[in-house]
Amino acid sequence: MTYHLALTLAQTESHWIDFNVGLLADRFWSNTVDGLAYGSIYALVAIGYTLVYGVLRLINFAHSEVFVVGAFGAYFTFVALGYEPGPTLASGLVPLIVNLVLAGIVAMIASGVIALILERVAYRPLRRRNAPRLVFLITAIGASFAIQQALLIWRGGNPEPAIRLLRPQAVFEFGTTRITNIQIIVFVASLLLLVVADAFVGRTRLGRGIRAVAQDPDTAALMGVNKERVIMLTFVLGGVLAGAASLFYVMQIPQGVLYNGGFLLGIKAFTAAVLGGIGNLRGALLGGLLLGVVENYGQSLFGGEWRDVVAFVLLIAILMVRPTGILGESLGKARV
Amino acid sequence: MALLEIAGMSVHYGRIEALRDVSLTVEEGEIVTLIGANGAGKTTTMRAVSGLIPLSRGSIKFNGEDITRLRADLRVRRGICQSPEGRGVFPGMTVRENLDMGCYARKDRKGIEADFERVFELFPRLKERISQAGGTLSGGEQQMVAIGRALMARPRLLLLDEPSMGLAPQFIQQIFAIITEINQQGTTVLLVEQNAQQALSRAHRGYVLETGSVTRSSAAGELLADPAVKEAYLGIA
Amino acid sequence: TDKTGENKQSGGGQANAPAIKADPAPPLPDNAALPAGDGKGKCGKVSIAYIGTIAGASAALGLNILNGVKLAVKEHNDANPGCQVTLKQFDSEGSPDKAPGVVTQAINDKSILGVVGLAFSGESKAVGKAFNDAGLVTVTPSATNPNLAKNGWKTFFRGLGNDAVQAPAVAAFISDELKAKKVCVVQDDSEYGIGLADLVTKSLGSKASCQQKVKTGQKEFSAVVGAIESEKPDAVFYSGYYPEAAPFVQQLRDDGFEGSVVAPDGVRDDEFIKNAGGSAEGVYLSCPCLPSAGFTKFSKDFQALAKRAPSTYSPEGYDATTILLKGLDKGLKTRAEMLNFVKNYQGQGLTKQFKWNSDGELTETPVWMYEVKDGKIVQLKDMTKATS
Amino acid sequence: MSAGVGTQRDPGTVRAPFGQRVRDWWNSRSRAEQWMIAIPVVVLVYLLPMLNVFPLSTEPWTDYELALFNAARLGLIALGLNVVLGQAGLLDLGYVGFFAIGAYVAAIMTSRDSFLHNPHYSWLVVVPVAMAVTMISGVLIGTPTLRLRGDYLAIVTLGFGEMVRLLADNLDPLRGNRGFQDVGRPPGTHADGSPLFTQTDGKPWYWLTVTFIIVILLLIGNLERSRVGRAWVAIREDEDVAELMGIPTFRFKVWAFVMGAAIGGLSGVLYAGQVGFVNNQRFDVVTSILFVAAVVLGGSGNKVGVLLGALVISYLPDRFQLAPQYRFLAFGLALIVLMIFRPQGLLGARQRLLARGRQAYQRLVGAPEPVSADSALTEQGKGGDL
Amino acid sequence: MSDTQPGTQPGSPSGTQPGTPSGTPPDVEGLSAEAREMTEEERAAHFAEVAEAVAPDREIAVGVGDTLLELRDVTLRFGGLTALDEVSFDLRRGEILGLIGPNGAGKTTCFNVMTGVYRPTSGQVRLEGRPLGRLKRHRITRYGIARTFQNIRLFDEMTALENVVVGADARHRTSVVGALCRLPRHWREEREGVDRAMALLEFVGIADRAADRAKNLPYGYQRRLEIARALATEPKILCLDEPAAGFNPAEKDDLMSLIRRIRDDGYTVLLIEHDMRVVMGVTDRIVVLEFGKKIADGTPAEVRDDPAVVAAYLGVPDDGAA
Ligand SMILES: Nc1ncnc2c1ncn2[C@@H]1O[C@H](COP(=O)(O)OP(=O)(O)OP(=O)(O)O)[C@@H](O)[C@H]1O
Ligand SMILES: Nc1ncnc2c1ncn2[C@@H]1O[C@H](COP(=O)(O)OP(=O)(O)OP(=O)(O)O)[C@@H](O)[C@H]1O
Ligand SMILES: [Mg+2]
Ligand SMILES: [Mg+2]
Repeated sequence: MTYHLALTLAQTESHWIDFNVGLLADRFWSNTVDGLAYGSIYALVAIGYTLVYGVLRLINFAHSEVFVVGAFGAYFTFVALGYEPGPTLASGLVPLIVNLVLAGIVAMIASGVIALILERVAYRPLRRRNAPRLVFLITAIGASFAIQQALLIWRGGNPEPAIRLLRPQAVFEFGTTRITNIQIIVFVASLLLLVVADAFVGRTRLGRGIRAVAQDPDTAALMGVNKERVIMLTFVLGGVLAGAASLFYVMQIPQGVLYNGGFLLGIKAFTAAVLGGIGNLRGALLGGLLLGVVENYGQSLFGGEWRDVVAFVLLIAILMVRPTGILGESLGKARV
Repeated sequence: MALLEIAGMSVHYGRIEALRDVSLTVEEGEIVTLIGANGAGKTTTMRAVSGLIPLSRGSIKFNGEDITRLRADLRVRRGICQSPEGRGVFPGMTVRENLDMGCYARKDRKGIEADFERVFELFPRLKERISQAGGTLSGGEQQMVAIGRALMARPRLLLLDEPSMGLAPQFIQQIFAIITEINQQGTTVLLVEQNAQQALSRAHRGYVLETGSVTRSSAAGELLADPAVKEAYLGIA
Repeated sequence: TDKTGENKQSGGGQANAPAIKADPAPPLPDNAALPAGDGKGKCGKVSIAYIGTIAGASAALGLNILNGVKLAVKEHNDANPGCQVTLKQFDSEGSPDKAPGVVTQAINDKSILGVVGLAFSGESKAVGKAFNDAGLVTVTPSATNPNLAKNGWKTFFRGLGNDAVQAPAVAAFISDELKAKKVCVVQDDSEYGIGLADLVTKSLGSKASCQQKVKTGQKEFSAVVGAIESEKPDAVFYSGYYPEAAPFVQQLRDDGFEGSVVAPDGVRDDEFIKNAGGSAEGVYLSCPCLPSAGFTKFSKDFQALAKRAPSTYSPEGYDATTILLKGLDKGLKTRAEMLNFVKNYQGQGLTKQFKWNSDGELTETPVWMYEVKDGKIVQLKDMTKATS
Repeated sequence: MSAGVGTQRDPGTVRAPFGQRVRDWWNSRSRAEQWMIAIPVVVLVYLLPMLNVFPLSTEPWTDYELALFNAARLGLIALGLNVVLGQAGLLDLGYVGFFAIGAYVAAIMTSRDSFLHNPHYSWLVVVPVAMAVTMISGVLIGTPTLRLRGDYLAIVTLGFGEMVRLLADNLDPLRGNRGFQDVGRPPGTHADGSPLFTQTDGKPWYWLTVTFIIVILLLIGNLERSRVGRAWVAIREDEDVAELMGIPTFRFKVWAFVMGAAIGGLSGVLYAGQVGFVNNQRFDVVTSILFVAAVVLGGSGNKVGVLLGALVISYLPDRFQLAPQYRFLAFGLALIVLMIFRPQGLLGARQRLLARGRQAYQRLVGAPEPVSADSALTEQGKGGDL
Repeated sequence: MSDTQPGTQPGSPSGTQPGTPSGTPPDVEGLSAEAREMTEEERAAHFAEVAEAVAPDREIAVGVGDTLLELRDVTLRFGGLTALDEVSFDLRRGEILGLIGPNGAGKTTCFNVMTGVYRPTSGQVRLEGRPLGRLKRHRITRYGIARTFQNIRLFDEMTALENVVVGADARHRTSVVGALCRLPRHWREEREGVDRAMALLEFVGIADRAADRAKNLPYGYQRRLEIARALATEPKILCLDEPAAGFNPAEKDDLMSLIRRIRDDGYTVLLIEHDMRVVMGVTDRIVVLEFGKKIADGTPAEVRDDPAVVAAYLGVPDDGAA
């Protein structure tokens, strides 16, 4: 049973914040499971922020739009495959997998391409002119505005009708905690992608190139790294992961295909990236999962309206203790 | 045909002209030394050869090919590698990864392994610190990394910008020995050094750079003997 | 609570809700006033204005309304060669600080005799007094804050139901028809959602055993759904708009919730059904509006004009414009005349019966319950009696 | 030719950038000449509301005088943010929080909806109180966060800004969306007894704001050419070294935060007064980011530049409202294009940091001003650290 | 080809400028515009003023030779690495102490401990008997330790003059309010600061480029600018980390004379340098580190002949060219 423990903090007529410890205790494991599934989406998007930040020291505010474009890509693939809004589900396991993979590929391509275009049109000219870093930030904001508004003009302000290929069904169930098929797919696939991305950046030659450009672009060029290509690649990689994230997002929340549907998620993902230690891929993963989970705990404990506050408080609390995120940044800085 | 041929090169930083009409050649197999006071434009020359700054006039030819407008990373592929002023160690990479970056443009695994061994032989210190982050190394250790990294690239033309800077005396000796050695193995070297005495005595030819222009160029020995050069750059009044 | 049967309908749906007998459909309001009128309108060079968000953060809602307004003006002008009304659009960006500028501008434009707007409560609060001072009549198609009507502004008219009427009807439906004993009230953070939730909670009394809050733009509700799940209520009342309601209801159903779901007019929209992806089936919707057949034509024309389906507050915008146009057709020339006309207006619109009290609130608001059946919103019960 | 060191400084073939030429021209004037130019400009600025004519007017889309006021108000905000961002280099994405606090303090102290019992404080009392409260909140927010570096600070301030808004959302006494009506305005009446400051008359508001701007410009100028301004720039350039050179970096960062907060609070009060209504809208991330955009667009660190930036961000969209649906698209694209063409900002000139710099440079290099040599090849990644 | 010949000490005390083949008169470069216009006598007077401004309160006479700074068993570990291992030495007022050792011996780390960048794992640093303990870095600077950096760290966007004035600000007390309202103290300190900075630029010989941004200066100028900036904080101890790196021998001579002049003006100097000619040429005493441990401490001559030092650092004795 639920029991309320209301701590009244204020002296004015109304109370300010309620704590509901019972609910949190009740829902702890459910919250954890749900948070992990959602958090893995944060993590995938966070990688895009972290990668681009790593290379250009740029908070790519337009990354949330890269994500949204991916969501549109997935949606239109569903439409092209003949699915309709409403209760339609894919019939049979094989078509389901094929269609999901197709949608995923299209979403990844869409996001990757838009990220690439963004890099080409908005950021490269600035690099040519050696613009200060803040200017990139403003351009990113401009691009974010422009893409959002273009989507708004094109598709209108209402979300695209929901299409779902798969309905969540509990695969494991213990007590009140259910782990659904979608959650498992999303979590496992995200983790897989993250591991691949991490290996790519950590192990491969191009990955080393990315890190080199991040730390010292001039010297990187002296080592034979093609800076422009590396930057392009970084954007594409971030975009592709955001595209994958967008498919997972649409699977979990089919109503999310909306011109500004990435905004909040983008901010959260960036928060996750910072939480884990910006520039650090594993940090992004950890930050994303942690944020997803803690947000849910917070929501149970304080109520839905405090969800975002909890996210930011977590961020601040962690940065107070570890000023460069949980795992620390991996950008490296010269010592005195 | 000279390996490196710079003709009439001018370079601007914004409105400031840092190099004016510099012409310079390096023959295959040579060690050429560039000397000059602070701010004369030595580093600028090196950066221009590596492609880090564009020329405002003039041309650079490498191995007969005009590379004036070639991107920096492609020049590396042609065989030009530089150990830059200020070392340019990647602070967030370990010593090993830093050295690895030197072979970014290389493919031969075997040769790379051998070169690792060679670098560690030259600088045992680096082997001890193999997984320390580049940014936390001491100044001299960083210099070792920078030089080792340039060696790892096995370039045709090696550009060394003040390789002895920050190194302890015994290493300075060693560095110059290495330069001679790799030169004898076939690597052409363009060397900027404040330690002009040492550099010139190892080099075949030398250039004197003053406020952005070449004022003198001749065989190293002649420069060493030139009283004006002696007074200005060798500290022998 | 008891669990009955293994209902495995495709879209979830409630298993333990009592069957409710549908009321017969009311006479369709074929007498609804349409902007075209009788085609004999006569007027000089006059204009009406739409003031509200057009671009910017909450543009979607603004565009819904604006297109309704545009459609009305177009139909009017096509039918009335003797009265060509200009529509002036002002973008307030939905924000209280941009609104004064455009409103001042509208007030200074003497050709404007009436205003459809403003869209949001916040901006309406910010500029209501300015309209009042200028004597320029405003009919808002979407601002629902009850307090707006209590400022003594003579020029303020609300073109949609006041939550105060809807709430008791909803509460009555939940307790009398659904026989629910435990109800969770979920509110979003809009003025509308908060106000309505308050009133419904009050009307439900002790039956409202849990409250949950969500945010505009939120799409992921696992924690809320979980909280509801552990409360095991018989019914959930969602107080907000459809963009959040759709994913919410879906996630609620996916989680296995089998009670009834009730939502207000902010959710009563075809978009909701499309977006809830099957889970909308069986959701009860309340609305201070009559079922209307006029909608079919409206929807078609709207689609033709705006290249998209009408949505929240499109019909309200259309109705509000129609009323103003009626006044212009009569040849009214001053703002005072226009104000007077609206104050005394009485007539059926597409969405409802329009007649305002002295505060500018609608007096006769019929409240109907609807249900989503086979992907359509069908009328269920007239709750007007229940509350009067 | 001088030997050894030094380079030729003849301009060569490369032409100086526009902003630089303007600045060189300006700096080559004597003090008196500068005043001769500045005074008419100021007069013109004051007269702007009277020039409600074709190329300037924002009508018929929106009221011209109010558009001017809004631009001036953003200018004030940009000035405040410039202290934090432009001078001290602290990327504050939550500056809107201070603006909000200012507005809420004004609302709570004057609105009839307030939870205070007799909230009818005079506007003249409200201003200092609001500024004090924002300054205190600046200290409270700054103390824990300013130990963070660079972009960590950015995201944390963004979080704080959001939290201010969310508190307004969620805490009952702050009335969320319902808001506070009838927020107090400055005293004063016209000859006929009607109040001077109203919601619909932009002129008095504009003049008041411009006056604030001028006063603050002078004060900030004083700071800039002092130990404090130099400390800020040093922190921006290299925080470690700044500290090792004896600058109490933390204290000065908090000061920058506090000064910025005070100005933000002041503009919040002006906002609340003019609109007369305060609720939880308009204090979101996007608004905050627009503030940053104004500063960077104008030329981060340059006082006059950021005012121009504010003008562009606020006035131009009002002026060119041709197709509202496309306005924000155009705005976004314009931001991109503007930044590509003027990556240093509209007036990207560097600040002067010495109170008696003119004479000093005259004696040292024979010219009154830094030979700027804006390198076209500043190394990327270094310098201008956020 | 040796750099380690202590016998050659060609630096003349009054800053010889590198002569140039083109034969322009020396002394001109590096001077301010004002000084360039002057006649010889005027210039001499001018430099007397400069010297006065550089060291406002000379304490040469005050107890030269007492211990100014002590390191007591300072140990610093980075994880498993012991960068400093129970290092102890004294720095006496008015001396030039050399700190040498192979690469990675812990010299720079020593500076970092003294200036508060790192806190020692154990042991103590004392300035005039007061332990520095957990003092903030900026406090330590105010107590009187100033430094330069091995990898030049200037305020890149500031002009050279402004860089130095920032250093001078360390001694200023103008408050934010004082600056805001331009109170008299602000004016006084501003004037003092700028005057002192100008003098320092002349002193280190880079006044001609006072108005250039620091990042645009050539390497050698940047090094000297760092020295000027450090001096501006009116330190008791000036710590120089490889100031001669990147200088040619002639420039090194200049630097040596500059270091001597600095000492003569009443500062105590702690010098890290790899160039033995410089070290042997200017230092009064030398401390040698190896692997974080002190292995020798003595006069240049003693240290040079110490077999441990030779083995660890100086390498095989040279075959003595030049
Ligand atoms: N980024 C830059 N912007 C503007 N001017 C520059 C820049 N880099 C170098 N300079 C100028 O170009 C000239 C040549 O500099 P360069 O670094 O090539 O000299 P150098 O011969 O390598 O000197 P050093 O021995 O001190 O390293 C100097 O006057 C310097 O001030
Ligand atoms: N932050 C750190 N983390 C790990 N190791 C460090 C760190 N700082 C210094 N070290 C190590 O401590 C040792 C001493 O470094 P230090 O910079 O003091 O050497 P140094 O004597 O100045 O050498 P050089 O002459 O090459 O400048 C080096 O081996 C270095 O790698
Ligand atoms: Mg150089
Ligand atoms: Mg060192």
